[in-house]
Amino acid sequence: MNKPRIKLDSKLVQRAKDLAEKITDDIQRIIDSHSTVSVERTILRLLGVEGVVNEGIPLVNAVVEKIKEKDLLQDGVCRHVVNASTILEEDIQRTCEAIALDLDIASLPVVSEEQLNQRMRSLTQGVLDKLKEKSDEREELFKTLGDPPTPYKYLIVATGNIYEDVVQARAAVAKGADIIAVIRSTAQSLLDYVPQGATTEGYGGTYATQENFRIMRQALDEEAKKVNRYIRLVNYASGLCMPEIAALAAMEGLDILLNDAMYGILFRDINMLRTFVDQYTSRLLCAYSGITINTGEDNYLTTSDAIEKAHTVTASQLINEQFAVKAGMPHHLMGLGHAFEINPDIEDGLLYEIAHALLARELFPSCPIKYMPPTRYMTGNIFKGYAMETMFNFVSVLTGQTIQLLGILTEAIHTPYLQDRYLALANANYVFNNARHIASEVLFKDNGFIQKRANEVLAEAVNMLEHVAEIGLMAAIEEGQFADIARSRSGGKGLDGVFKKSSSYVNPIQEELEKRLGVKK
Amino acid sequence: MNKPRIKLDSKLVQRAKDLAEKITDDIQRIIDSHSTVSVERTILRLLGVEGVVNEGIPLVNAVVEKIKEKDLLQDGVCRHVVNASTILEEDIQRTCEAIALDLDIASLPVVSEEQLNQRMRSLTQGVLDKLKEKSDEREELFKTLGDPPTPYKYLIVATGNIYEDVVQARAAVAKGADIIAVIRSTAQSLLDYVPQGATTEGYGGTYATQENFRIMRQALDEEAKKVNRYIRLVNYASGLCMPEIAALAAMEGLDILLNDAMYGILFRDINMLRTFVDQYTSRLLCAYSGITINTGEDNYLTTSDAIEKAHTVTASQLINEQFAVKAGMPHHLMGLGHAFEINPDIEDGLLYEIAHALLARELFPSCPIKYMPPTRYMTGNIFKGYAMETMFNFVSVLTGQTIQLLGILTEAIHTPYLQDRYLALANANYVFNNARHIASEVLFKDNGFIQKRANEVLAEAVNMLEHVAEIGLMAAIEEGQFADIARSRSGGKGLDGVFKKSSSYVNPIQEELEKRLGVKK
Amino acid sequence: MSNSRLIRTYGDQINDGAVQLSFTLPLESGALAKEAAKRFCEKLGFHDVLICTMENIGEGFSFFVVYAKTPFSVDISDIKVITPKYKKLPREELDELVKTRFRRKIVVIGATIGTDAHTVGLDSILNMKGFHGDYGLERYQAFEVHNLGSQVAPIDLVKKILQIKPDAVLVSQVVTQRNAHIKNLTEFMDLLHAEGIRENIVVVVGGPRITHELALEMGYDAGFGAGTVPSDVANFIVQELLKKSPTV
Amino acid sequence: MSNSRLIRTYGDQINDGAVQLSFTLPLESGALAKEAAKRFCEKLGFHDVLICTMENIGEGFSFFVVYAKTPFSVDISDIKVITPKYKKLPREELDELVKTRFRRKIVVIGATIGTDAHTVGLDSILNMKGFHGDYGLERYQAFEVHNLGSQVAPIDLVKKILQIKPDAVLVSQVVTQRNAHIKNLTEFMDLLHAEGIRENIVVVVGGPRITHELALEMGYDAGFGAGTVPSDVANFIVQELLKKSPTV
Ligand code: B12
Ligand code: B12
Ligand SMILES: Cc1ncc(COP(=O)(O)O)c(C=O)c1O
Ligand SMILES: Cc1ncc(COP(=O)(O)O)c(C=O)c1O
Repeated sequence: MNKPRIKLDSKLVQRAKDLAEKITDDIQRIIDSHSTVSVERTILRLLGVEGVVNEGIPLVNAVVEKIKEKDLLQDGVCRHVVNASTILEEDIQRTCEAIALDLDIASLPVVSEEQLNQRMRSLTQGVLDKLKEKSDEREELFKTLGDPPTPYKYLIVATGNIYEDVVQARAAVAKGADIIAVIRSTAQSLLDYVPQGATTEGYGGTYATQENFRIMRQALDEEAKKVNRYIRLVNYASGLCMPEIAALAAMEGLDILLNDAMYGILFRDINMLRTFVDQYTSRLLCAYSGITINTGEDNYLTTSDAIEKAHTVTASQLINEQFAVKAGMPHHLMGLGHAFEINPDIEDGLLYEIAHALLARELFPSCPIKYMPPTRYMTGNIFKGYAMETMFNFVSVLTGQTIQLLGILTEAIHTPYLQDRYLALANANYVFNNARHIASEVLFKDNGFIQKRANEVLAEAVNMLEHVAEIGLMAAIEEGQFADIARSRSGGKGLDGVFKKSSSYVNPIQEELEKRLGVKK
Repeated sequence: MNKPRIKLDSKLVQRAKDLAEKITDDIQRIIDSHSTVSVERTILRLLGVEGVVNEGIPLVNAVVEKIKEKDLLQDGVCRHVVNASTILEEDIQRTCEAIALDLDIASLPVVSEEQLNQRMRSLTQGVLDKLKEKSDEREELFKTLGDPPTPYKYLIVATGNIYEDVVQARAAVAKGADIIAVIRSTAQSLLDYVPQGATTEGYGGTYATQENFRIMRQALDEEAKKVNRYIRLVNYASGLCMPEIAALAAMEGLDILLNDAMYGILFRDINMLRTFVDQYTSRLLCAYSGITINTGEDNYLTTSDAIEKAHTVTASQLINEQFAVKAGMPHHLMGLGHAFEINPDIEDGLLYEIAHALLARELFPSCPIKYMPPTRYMTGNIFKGYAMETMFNFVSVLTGQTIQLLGILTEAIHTPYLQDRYLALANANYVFNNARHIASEVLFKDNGFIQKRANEVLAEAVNMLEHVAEIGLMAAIEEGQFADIARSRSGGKGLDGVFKKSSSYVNPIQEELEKRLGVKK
Repeated sequence: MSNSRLIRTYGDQINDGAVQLSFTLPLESGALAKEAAKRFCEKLGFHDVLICTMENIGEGFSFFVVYAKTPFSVDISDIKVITPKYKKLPREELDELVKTRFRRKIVVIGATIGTDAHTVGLDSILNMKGFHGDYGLERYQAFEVHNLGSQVAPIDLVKKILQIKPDAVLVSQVVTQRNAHIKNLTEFMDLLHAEGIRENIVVVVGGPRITHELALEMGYDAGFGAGTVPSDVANFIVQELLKKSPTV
Repeated sequence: MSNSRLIRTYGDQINDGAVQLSFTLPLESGALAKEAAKRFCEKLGFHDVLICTMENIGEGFSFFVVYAKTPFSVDISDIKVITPKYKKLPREELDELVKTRFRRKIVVIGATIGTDAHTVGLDSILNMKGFHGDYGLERYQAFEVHNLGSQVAPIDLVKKILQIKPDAVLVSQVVTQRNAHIKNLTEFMDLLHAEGIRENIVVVVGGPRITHELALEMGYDAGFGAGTVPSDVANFIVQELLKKSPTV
């Protein structure tokens, strides 16, 4: 390949990165002094706490609630649970069960700080070893089976029934899918707990649960051996349980998580402080476990005009990148979002698409760009839609994208039928193979429309970031700078789950992750 | 646009043109010494001879048969008909009617050569004035309404019923068609006469008749005024009545004729001498009347492999070009044929398609390339087919083709339904508009696969032409050099309609055309 | 004597009855599956059934594309289409009408209810910008617009109505999986009745799968489907309010 | 007690009955046309009819894309598929079989009859190269192949048969418009009977629209459709000849 394919103004690039760094620095300071109920539940999950109490409430939720009720949450659950477990000489699971049954932890004796630390260290070691083991296992399989050529063909399944999802996923893999994403049930992201067990009912998707992760992982690994190529498994983290889902995904060997620093705020009306804090912990886990994150800039273009607001995508990618850097993520795990959402009836719309796609590619040369298909302008004319998908697939190989969410011809109609997915694969298989090496054949005119347009979007993004840096990211979101959606810092769901860490707050797993990833001292 | 888009080896280009010239020189000598029943009937048609005798046999056929029976055909019909008309003091029509009723022309007195010439000159003047008038009329409308952007969207209608064809054509124009072709009824090209009148039944197409031409021309002109863009009308000349159809098309103001120097030989098993002679007269008429010809190299790729035999397309285009030059055609009237027929399952097949399409474009920079859609690899999977059409349309704008035969998603199933044509237009409208200026944005790598491949095909074509030039075109066709189809020079249909001109042969119209077009002395 | 007007699907000749189908059967491709596909089409009444493709699509399923001919016609003479009724006045006229007849702005509340997070449809009716070059309700002098956005629980919307006392309520529903929209719409209507505030207000619902018929069935004043433009809704609301209380 | 095995079309749940349709109606787009489209689908027995798009396509016609659910199942337990019968032997074995049983080459004549000009299908059965990596009959030692090409009038083919005296005749028909193939195939079979030479030879027909069923109806020994490979035909001919005269 002839790289770079288009020339970006290097001063602008530098300025963009600097601004994004500054913007996220400001937020990171706030993140570091806060924790959330979800972060605390994550610790418990990593420590192996399982099961539900009455009415299907996960034990981890019950424990955090109890500690909160006792007004002890500001110290972090770890301190109190480990203390209780040491005193009671019970393992963490039993201790938690006891806490849920109203054990009065506040009245227990307190072990020495040294003893506590020692115990926490050993528990942390165990947790991180287990995660490492899981990701090594996956790496192993990955090496044996080999990586398919990019763009990877990413397909979604969404029947609501995990067992039915498996059938659909297997069929997709047989026909060429490289990545399977199980779409979550509608509004699961607004649940402040992670459901338990295998599930067979959902709305427009299947619940993300640890057991569902396991079932699908196993099915895909088996199928992968049959087709002799590694199959990646995706689920969604963004939402009220961002770090918990990341922990479960890490434990079950998932490969990719939808994980955006702002998606929940904008599209799910989750409180911004909550999301910022949660995304940090979730990304530390992803970074450590080799899970690729996928950000959600594509969503902006479903509410805002894809040409007019192209720069908001770029600005958000830059911010997501810097947040990820702060969580110790290497660039190859940052799957930044982008989408093919320009009105198909616009003259030269395709030239814009190419320019925008190349911008994403060149601005983040080591990131695996997640490229989303046309959705907004898909209509009930499935044929027209299929033609749009064809051009989308072509632009993807032409511009060298990495993760290709295959478009579905019935996007405007229903969640994909088996035959819809098959046709999506037939389209991508045809275009990708038939145009395999097009990217190394085609050059774009120096100072042509495409190159100019890419730089123009970058310049607009820099302008926007200047403003955001000046007023701060939170204020910018309040102004509705992203996706034309305004959210207030005191509004949204889940703010009551955020708390300021006390001076005796401890979270040994996070500290260890930060150390190993080299992000803190 | 940055021209040229790829560099062709200029020595090879020159050699290719020289060889084709030599090859056609040899054939032209033979052409010049022969005439055919169809050429003779053409003269009569131009002179205004109309109507049928019993059993629907056109009067022109009857007259030529009678003159042939009397062993006078070698002098050309003109001499005898004009002589008779002068002697009888009847107009040409009446004279022909008399001849058909067995007037003994051989026994009529012979007027002086000077008188004959004078009469023929005045008749010729009338004929050519009428043709000029018709083409001026069309030019006028063309100027008023304006030319749509290229690639022109070319759609076929083929109901068998000219009135139904009109409905279908109008619907197509309303949805964006720039060119309407009325496909001929199956095997009309094997009829040694042109049917008469408006027709309402046909097999997989509608008969080409003068009245059908008129009906469709009128309908399209009306529709053109509504949509405010000129609509071109196409029919088919190649076959046993090549020059006659050209004459009728010229009289009725058609814009384009399928007209290939070898198609009839290869695909219809028409005798080669017959076809060579006929194509010459037909092209003189097209050249004079401003009718664009469309050659049929695309057909080769329906029987031969499109990669392996790509050079046969190029070789044939070069030959067609030289034959057209000999008939006085300016390059802008030479619509050379090409097709998108590479197996869609081939890796990098699209790179080959682009290379081949660019080769056609660069080798004939002033010719309007007629680009045919995928047909051979179209299957009953209409969705896959629609994706292929999308790429076909894209390659066409990318490489700057001129006349785009829109692919039909049901190509492997039936002749197009109304909705199939609509979907074909929806596809082309989308792709052409959305990628309008892509050709001026994209460059192809110097010495890349595409450029190399184009030169490779050119080199193979030159090799092939060296061989053809050595053994002669007729021998080469006997060897099956084109389309993998071998035809012998003494075989095929219509040889009995070819004759060697006697020393007293006259064809004043042809002579005058040659003079005006500057092709002879 | 009959006035029936029979029409039939069209391929390339009037009344040829041509139809294209595609579907999946739980069978591996083969002669059996092909025959099963053919028989299925025959059960639908088709003749001249052409199985154009049969492809294995994994897990024992096959995909089919079929062209066939139907003998059935539809009599369109007895079709009575019901659509929301209103005259389409230009924006200025409507503003003027409201000014003279109401002497105040018409208050509207809009929300996407349930867990539905789709706002683009509702926004394109309410926002200044509008849809397809047709300005949204905010642009009219006639309206005071409260857009509550998405994911509004029916009960919360009722609370807002009690507080703001709008003339019209605009509800959007895009997600229809498992009939989530029916559930939400019924619940909301029940609550309105329970609070005794249904009668005083115009209540309309919109979304890509909403039909006027369905809306009426559920007790709404009108339903607006795909392609609705704001001026449709603006006119309907004003004229409906005038019908409800012609005395204002 | 029934052995019936009912299957139904599948969208994303077993037996959901999902089907996609597209068709054209001779009506301008609008509420009436939409309702007509819906009623048409209901006539076909569909429920949950979703008219996904309705588009004017000129001259007063509208194009529709529809998804709907069918209540119909097909019982596949009673489907008996008829296909040409033969064992598939490898080329070498077949050559060997012919050598030992016939002690000469099997003579075959192939032609596309009528005005049909499509040769690619027949060629891919007869030519060396074959089809989809399966060699054609010319490649077999077992066969002597006469390929007459296309546009052969039935009467001319019969003349050739009388002259060459083949063991098998292979007829191709691709164009089926206005049932041209039926006409040609019937005419050819009638001529064979008239000449009294039908019994001695194996006569097969092939083409993308040919089914074995149709071929049998018209008195042919077999019919080969889309996707036929030469080895199918080679095996059928040899084994059928052995059946006809098991004594050779
Ligand atoms: C954009 C989009 C999103 C965005 C929404 C952003 C936002 N803030 O709105 C995002 C990415 C967040 C999203 C998420 C999801 N989506 Co969504 N989404 C779409 C998409 C691509 C376009 C919708 C759109 O904006 N259309 C444009 C507007 C202008 O059209 P409209 O809504 O029809 O509105 C018009 C009319 O209907 C009417 N109208 C609408 N509302 C109202 C109200 C009133 C009062 C009136 C008078 C008129 C009116 O007027 C409008 C103008 O004409 C569609 C697919 C498609 N191409 O249609 C899927 C689609 C609607 N989504 C779908 C689904 C399932 C989801 C998810 C549930 C997926 C998941 N499992 O996570 C999530 C969760 C959302 C949730 N809980 O609701 C499905 C719905 C299937 C169904 N019928 O139930 C669709 C069809 C995609 C699919 N094939 O699966 N989605
Ligand atoms: C190539 C082609 C042509 C070429 C033919 C070149 C040639 N020398 O063969 C050209 C350009 C000349 C041509 C012309 C026409 N064609 Co054409 N053509 C096609 C095309 C694109 C591909 C056919 C093909 O080669 N298929 C590949 C071969 C390998 O497949 P096959 O024929 O099915 O053969 C396989 C089996 O059927 C079987 N088989 C076939 N024959 C036999 C025989 C025996 C004995 C056996 C055992 C098996 C067997 O084995 C083969 C291998 O599996 C099809 C569309 C399509 N994509 O299918 C249209 C198509 C067949 N053509 C069509 C038409 C209408 C025409 C014209 C009549 C159009 C016109 N009005 O001018 C003309 C005139 C031809 C005429 N008089 O017959 C229609 C036929 C519609 C119909 N069902 O009647 C089609 C479907 C296109 C369309 N949608 O309109 N055509
Ligand atoms: C980054 C990101 N996270 C999460 C989601 C899905 O979230 P939810 O489950 O809330 O619909 C999306 C949207 O598809 C996304 O882009
Ligand atoms: C150059 C040319 N002439 C004529 C035809 C059509 O000839 P016929 O009417 O014999 O099918 C074609 C094929 O489409 C062609 O390419």
